[in-house]
Amino acid sequence: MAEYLIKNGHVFDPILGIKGEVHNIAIRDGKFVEPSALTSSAKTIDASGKTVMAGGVDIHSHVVGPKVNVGRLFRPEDKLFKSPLRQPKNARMEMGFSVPSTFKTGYDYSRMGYCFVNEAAMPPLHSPHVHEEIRDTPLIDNTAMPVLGNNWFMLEYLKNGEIENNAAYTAWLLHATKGFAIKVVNPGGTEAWGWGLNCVTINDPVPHFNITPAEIIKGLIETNEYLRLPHSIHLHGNNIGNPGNYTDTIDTLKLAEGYSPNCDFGRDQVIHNTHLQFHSYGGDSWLNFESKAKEIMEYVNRQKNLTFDLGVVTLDETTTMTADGPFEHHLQSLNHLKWANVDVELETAAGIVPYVYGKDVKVCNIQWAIGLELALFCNDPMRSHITTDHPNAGPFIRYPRIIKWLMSKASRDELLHSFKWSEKVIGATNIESIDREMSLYEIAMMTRAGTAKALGLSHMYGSFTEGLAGNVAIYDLDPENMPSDPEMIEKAFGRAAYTLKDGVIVVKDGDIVGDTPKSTIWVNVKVPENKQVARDVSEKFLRYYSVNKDNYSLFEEHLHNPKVIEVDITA
Amino acid sequence: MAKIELNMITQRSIEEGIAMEIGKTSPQYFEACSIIEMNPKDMKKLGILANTNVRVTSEFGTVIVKAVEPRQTCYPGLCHIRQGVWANQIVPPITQSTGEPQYSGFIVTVEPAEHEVIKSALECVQGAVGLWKGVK
Amino acid sequence: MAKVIKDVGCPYCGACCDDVEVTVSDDGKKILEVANVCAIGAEIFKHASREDRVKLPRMRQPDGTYKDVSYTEAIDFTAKMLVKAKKPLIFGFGSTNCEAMSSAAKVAEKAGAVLDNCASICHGSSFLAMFDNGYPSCTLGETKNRADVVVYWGSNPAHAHPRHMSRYAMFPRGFFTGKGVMGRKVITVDPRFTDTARVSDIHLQVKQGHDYELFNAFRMVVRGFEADIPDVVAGIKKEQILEVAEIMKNARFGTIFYGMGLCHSDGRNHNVDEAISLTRDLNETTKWTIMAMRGHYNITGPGAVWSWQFGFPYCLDLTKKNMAHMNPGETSSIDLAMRDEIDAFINIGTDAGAHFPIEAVKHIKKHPMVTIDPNICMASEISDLHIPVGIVGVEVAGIVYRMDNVPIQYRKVIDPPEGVISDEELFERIYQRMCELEA
Amino acid sequence: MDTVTVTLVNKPELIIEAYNITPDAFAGKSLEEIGNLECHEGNHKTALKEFFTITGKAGATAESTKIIVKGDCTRVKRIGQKMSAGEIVIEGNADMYTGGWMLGGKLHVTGNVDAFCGIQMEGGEFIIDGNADNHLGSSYRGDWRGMRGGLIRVGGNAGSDVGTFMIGGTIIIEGNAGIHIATHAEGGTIIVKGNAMSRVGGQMVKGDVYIFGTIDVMMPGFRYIGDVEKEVDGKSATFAHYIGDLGERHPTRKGEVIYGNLYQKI
Repeated sequence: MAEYLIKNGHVFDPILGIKGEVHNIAIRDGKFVEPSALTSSAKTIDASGKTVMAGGVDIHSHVVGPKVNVGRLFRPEDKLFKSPLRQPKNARMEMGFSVPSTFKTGYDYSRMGYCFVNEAAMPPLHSPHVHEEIRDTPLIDNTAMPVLGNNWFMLEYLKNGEIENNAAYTAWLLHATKGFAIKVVNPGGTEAWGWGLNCVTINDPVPHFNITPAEIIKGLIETNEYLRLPHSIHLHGNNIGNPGNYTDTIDTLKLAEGYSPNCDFGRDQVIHNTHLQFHSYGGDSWLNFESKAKEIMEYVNRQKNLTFDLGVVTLDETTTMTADGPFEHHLQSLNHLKWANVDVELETAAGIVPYVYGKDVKVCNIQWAIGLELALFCNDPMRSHITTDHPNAGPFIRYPRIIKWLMSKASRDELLHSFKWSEKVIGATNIESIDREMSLYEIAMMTRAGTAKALGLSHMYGSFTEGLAGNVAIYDLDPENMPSDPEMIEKAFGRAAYTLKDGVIVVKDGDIVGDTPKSTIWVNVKVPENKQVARDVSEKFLRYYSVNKDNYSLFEEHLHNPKVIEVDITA
Repeated sequence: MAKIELNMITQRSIEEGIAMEIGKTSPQYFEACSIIEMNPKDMKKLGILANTNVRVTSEFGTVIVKAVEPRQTCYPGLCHIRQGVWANQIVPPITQSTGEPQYSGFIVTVEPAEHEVIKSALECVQGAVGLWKGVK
Repeated sequence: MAKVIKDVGCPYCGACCDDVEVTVSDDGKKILEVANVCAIGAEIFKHASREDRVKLPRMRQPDGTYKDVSYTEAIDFTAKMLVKAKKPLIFGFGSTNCEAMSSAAKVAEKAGAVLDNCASICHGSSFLAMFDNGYPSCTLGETKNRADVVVYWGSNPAHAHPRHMSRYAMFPRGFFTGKGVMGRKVITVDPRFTDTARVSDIHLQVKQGHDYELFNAFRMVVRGFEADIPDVVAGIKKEQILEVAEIMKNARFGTIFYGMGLCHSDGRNHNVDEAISLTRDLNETTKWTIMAMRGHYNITGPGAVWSWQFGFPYCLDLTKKNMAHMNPGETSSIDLAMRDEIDAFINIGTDAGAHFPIEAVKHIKKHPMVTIDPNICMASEISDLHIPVGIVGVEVAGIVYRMDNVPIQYRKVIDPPEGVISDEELFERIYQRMCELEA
Repeated sequence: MDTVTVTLVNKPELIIEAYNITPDAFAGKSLEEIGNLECHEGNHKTALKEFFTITGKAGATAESTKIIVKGDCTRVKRIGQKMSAGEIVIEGNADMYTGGWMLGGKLHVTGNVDAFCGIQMEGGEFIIDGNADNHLGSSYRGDWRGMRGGLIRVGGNAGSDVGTFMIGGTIIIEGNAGIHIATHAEGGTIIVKGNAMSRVGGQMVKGDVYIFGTIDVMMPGFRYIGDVEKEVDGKSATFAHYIGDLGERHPTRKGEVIYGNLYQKI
């Protein structure tokens, strides 16, 4: 395996506290080492005048699995005249815009300097599908989070306050699906959707199950910390996307008060609130819709046990998809476009609706502003992560554009003042008055160091610390001579000068030039033997599932290049 | 000779499914699929009794099959040949630009053909492409 | 000692029963008994142990007879055919695993071929309708656990999906449906009084080809325009339409299972499209879902695999090699055949010889043709080359997708006949051979 | 206006995809450059000159370029695709996607065209003297934004799926049309001078359909509201006016519900 010395680059590593100083980075056997550990056969990459960061780590993106695939399948028009032509060195063609093919997903992330993506929602029943798609997504390592916030086992255990049983079940499920963390989507509300209903606040009882979303969230935090999982619960709360929902969001975040993380993986949070933009809305209708990013961040800044990602609206035509079934149904009643829905027995649901975030639509412009405001109001970029909730608020290929907006007030203002209803947008948001421009160091926090830490994966990714995976992104940006044109920032982050994955050059000058195996990371928790849970699992499969228990757990042959994180809570 | 126009559908049946898995050259497949199911009233119009061979002709082809009383009732005017080799001798390859042939809902004429022989599956298919060499 | 293998998936229909128990002989080579399986599924398992299986590829000779050849020769012939052709068509995939679909896609992309699956002549209409109107659906367990009303529209599970009614939709007792069939209303809409209609509570004998109008009438009633509908729509009396509409509106959870009756008749996709619209309408006030009764056990598979690889479920025109194009009606197998747009044909995991209209078969036969199938079928008997492969679900394991898109992991229960390889391996070797030829 | 004449002299074995036969692609190019424009026969990537002889002269811009297509183009797809200006005259038949995604200019086919012609057209004038096959002026699969503007006029008959998802523009068919006219339409006008079969205006939200002849089966979702006098394509006549599809959703404007209109000549 080739050894590399990346020389003279301006290195940004928030974990090591390197803020753009010139450093040399060395890779041997696919991992970072001290430059002195290189042999004479090491090749040199000249990074002088360039920005060098660890490979990007995406904390929340819908890239593989059943609902993503329905999004691909039912939108042929998302491909028509919109797919790039295959590049000469690509192994496979690249199709789609808002919901790209697996190959395009891998290539695009790699071109942006990313090496890891956490799949945001895996319906457990569909885990073999998720792992098949992971196999076909090149160049990026993956984890996938099984959705648990509406699972019948969980609802019953938590209703009875049986945290240990719920934990034993969760450990079984992580093992069965080769999953990574506990994903919660519209807790209780998605189960209610089984009857066409919803839980709008955290105190709405779940039909039949006699439990509230608040109790589910607290119970899952307790379960998560009992299991000492690398990541915290990953929460998409109730009442997403509706005017005035920010109070529900604050109510939800307050549930974390009094809890602290219990694990060996270095995270500080007990809730990661995903795509916070969709949860930071004021007003009581679309007519007086306004930003409450400031209010939300006033709360979040005070709490140390919360992290969040942005979910920035990028003003594109895209495809929304979420396990929040009732929300997607609501959305199709607003825009009347095609609507797919997949309720998954005993577990979850999903809805998919195309959505056009119009550049001249006031509400969409306000949404755009809210996403950026959350980042700009946040005191600690380690806890604030760049996402588009791909593809919900926009495709992930817009991350470089978001970075541009965050780093350049001029670029924000230019867009803001080009809106048809710019005065109204300014009136309903704070964006115009914010002068903050984020630094490359802060961008590194928001795209790799902070995300890796929040995921509990900082022992693998997000820094140049010795022993971590040799994932590197080199961007054509000179921190000492930053371009006056903000477009150059977007361009540099969109087409990395180099991407190295596990020490292999996979991107050069923005083009795919190489290939290397990718990994699937999952968490195996050893828990005390629990006969009751074993019995419950057998019985539910016998009576309620439509597949047999022994066909539900992923067969070993369908797990590809696994890397397991072992947690033992019996010790 | 009597001749009637009927609306034809060609669909799956469990007999066809079983026979297909036994083999398309099997007697079971022949039995299951070389038949037309039609309402007894239409048989009467045609002047035939059940289990008589008939010639079924569409705009795109013609086939000899045996007329039988339907296991699953067709209303008068509707008839059914189980999906497979014999049905496909007459199914219109017209897709309305969807890719799907008109497997259901096409006009056929049915006429008695008591003395004509029903071709085997192989003869139907190989015969159509010039490979049929007669019974081995 | 014979051994019993449990939790085996059945390689017949889209219901993908995964509770089959297969008893195999001591040496693991013969199937002795099969339990928990329908009459059709039983035949498939029985078939595998038959003595007259084809064990070597067979090449057509100038005199019209077949001669056994080696796999190497067969692979060479197929690879050369693909390299030479300007627009080869690879069609089928109803009866193989996703692994094979994936490796065939790699071959098709390299060859600049058209890649199509049996949906093209089956539930392709459903895809077209999904493109236009979406697909509010659910997994089968949802129907089992929640549904108090079930509609079989233009589908006939008694014949096509023999265990569908008992496992998922009509009879089973689920979490909220403890009374089983006693708590469910079952409505069948079909121009024939089918065996499914026979066991249903209500049968609407729709006039063949007029489902679209009947759906429209139901939508009228759901939206409160019952006064505007004619006295008879599509052969169904207004009173009966009102009665059934009332049942649908009052359902707590309903599922429409539709089949070829919609997909194969006039209007094709539009019939399904209007069914989806009705489902959407009903969701304004209660919960309804809709599901295509997919035919083969893994015909949902290629739609899934190729969607994640290319973004399209079927009818993929990969001839540009740098991007995929799809437009059924143009890039669909029957249309390509009838328009003489293709110059080579691979039939895999299906039987185009028996299931294409014979006119289309005649057009295809103007060019080289290869059939890949475990068994002798009509396609194999008119091809230039027949390559036998292992039977997926019996001799080859792999992932398949049930009609509700749920992946089911199929097991292997016995070994294939000696020397016989899998579809996946075959396509991998064709790919390798193409690389050699092009180098 | 300068004129280029392309004549099909070598028939393809399969079909040709000639997406570059447009005033936009020809404008400002020499005959040699035009001959080297890419086209496809299956996976065989080649140039127009392999099949066509090319004479005349292209204008400096699309507006000033006229193309005359000669020879039997029954198997030549995508002529005039995405054209924005100028003129094409096809002397004879043309295959699928003729005038597809057309933005402007004039396209005249003296013979017949196959399916998917004029799909998702946005502007310009597309005249077909003969017949058009299915999906005339329709939408591409899955796109809810069908034909938006421009005019399509067919001298003969049209197949099924005329104007699916249409949102603007006009389609006039002098002869008969197949099933499914204006399905899912949310605007635009379709005029059929001959007969229609069934499913006229199914799932229609907005727009106008005129049928001069018979309709085999009327959709249950249409309500007769009276007779009206209308001038259609230059001629006045009395029509029975129906609104619908009542089974479909409908927008409101100033408190009033907007329906699709179906006019049948009395």
